[in-house]
Amino acid sequence: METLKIIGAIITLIGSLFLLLGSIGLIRMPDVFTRIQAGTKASTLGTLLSLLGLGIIYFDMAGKIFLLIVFILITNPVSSHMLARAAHFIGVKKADLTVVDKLEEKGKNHETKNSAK
Amino acid sequence: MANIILQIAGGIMLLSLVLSLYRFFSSGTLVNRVIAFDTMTIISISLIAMITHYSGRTIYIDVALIYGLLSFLGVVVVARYLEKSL
Amino acid sequence: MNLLILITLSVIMLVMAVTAVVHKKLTVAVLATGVVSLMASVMYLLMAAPDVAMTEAAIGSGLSTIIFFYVLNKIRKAK
Amino acid sequence: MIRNFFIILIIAGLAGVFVSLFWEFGASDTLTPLATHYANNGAAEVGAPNLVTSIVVTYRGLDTLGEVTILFLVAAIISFFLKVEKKGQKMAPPRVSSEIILTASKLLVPVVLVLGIYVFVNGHLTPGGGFQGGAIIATAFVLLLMANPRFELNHRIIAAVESVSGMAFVLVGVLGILLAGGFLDNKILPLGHFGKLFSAGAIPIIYSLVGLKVGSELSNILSNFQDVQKDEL
Repeated sequence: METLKIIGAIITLIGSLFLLLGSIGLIRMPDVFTRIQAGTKASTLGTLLSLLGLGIIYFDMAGKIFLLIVFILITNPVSSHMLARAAHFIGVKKADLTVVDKLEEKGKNHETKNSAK
Repeated sequence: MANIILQIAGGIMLLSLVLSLYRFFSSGTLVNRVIAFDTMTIISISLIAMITHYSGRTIYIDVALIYGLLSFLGVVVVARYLEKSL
Repeated sequence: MNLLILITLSVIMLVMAVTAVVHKKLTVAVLATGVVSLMASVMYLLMAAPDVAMTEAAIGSGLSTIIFFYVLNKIRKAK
Repeated sequence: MIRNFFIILIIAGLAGVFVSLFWEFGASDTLTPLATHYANNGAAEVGAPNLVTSIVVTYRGLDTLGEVTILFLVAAIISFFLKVEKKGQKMAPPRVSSEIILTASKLLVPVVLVLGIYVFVNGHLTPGGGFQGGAIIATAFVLLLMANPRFELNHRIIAAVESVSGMAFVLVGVLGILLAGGFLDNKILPLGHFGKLFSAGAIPIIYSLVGLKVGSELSNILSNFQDVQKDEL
């Protein structure tokens, strides 16, 4: 029982380290899009791991924690996607290192199709 | 042993909350601030889960449930506001 | 541990509340109030008031931010 | 210069007042007699494990009625001031929503509604209650709006739900006067087993009615704000 608790606590610690990495990435990354990636991907993983560790420690709330993990897995990507899309549409500056921008290419193709009609 | 590790984890979460607060104030476009806001909501969900451990009342996880389901809507609304299609 | 969380969250709340009052852009002020209610919700939970924390999470951080942004959008259109 | 000086003086005075209040402050560990009564006898009298619920719904039920009435007034005044005049303007179509938010809204709206119903039906067992559940139900409507900004809620259904639940709330209260001890007394139904879902008398029914009323009022407010957005596009 005690070993199970320690395993859960270590998983929670790893999760909190991922949260820390996420917010360090938020500061260190060069432009908006990479910051969105760091801020939401890393912190989603961190939240999942820390909730998983708590679920191992407390078996009686494991069901609710499973539900919470499912909710977070559905909702967090949606918010980051909407934010990145909005940032792209209002023309936020990209970093110099950016190589490929599929959404812009797709938009250009779309516009040329519309003008051809 | 497990308690000490969990307290260290809570301290690290608080530290990351403060670090994302730094992003809120430096480099002042609105999108950056919204990213910081989003990260703070995600971190505070796991902070609420940690508080259920510290206070020892498992019933508090309901609040985290509601937070996990509703907190993303604020960010989605701001995104809609930014792309002018609210 | 609880005291550490309480102190950190209240410092963040104070900084955000001053930002909401002082800052010149309304959008930033609204986001700052959102952060204030986020932290307030966690603090209510620390003070053993889960009902109030739930209300703050659903109304303060969710609905009021949404309504503020609807109003800001309307103001932007009127300009 | 003199004006700034006065402002600084006023702020310093306020700071002095708050510092003196802060030094005087001490959290009292003893309960008042009324709070002692609630803490000792509340669970046995009302039959709800969540003591806050028993205070909000039965001991202080009139306050809840007043709060719901205030919310109703707010919704009515907002819909009065934000009245949209239909001029027959052609609205610009909004930007096409991405597939991800459409799928997410299809997936999440039933889940959010079920969570709201869970919160207000279990109000006597877990934290939460009518107001929280109503706010969550209104948030489901916001999610629909995010997927499709031109989505329209049927105002007649909202009005019907709102008025029926309000009437039923008052009716349950009056039944409390007729059958039990007083207005909004929950002992018109059997108390049941402590800690089960169908227990604590009429509290689940009252909280469901409050949740439906609050949810429809908040949805109405949001719907009015959305109508104004469409106006001048």
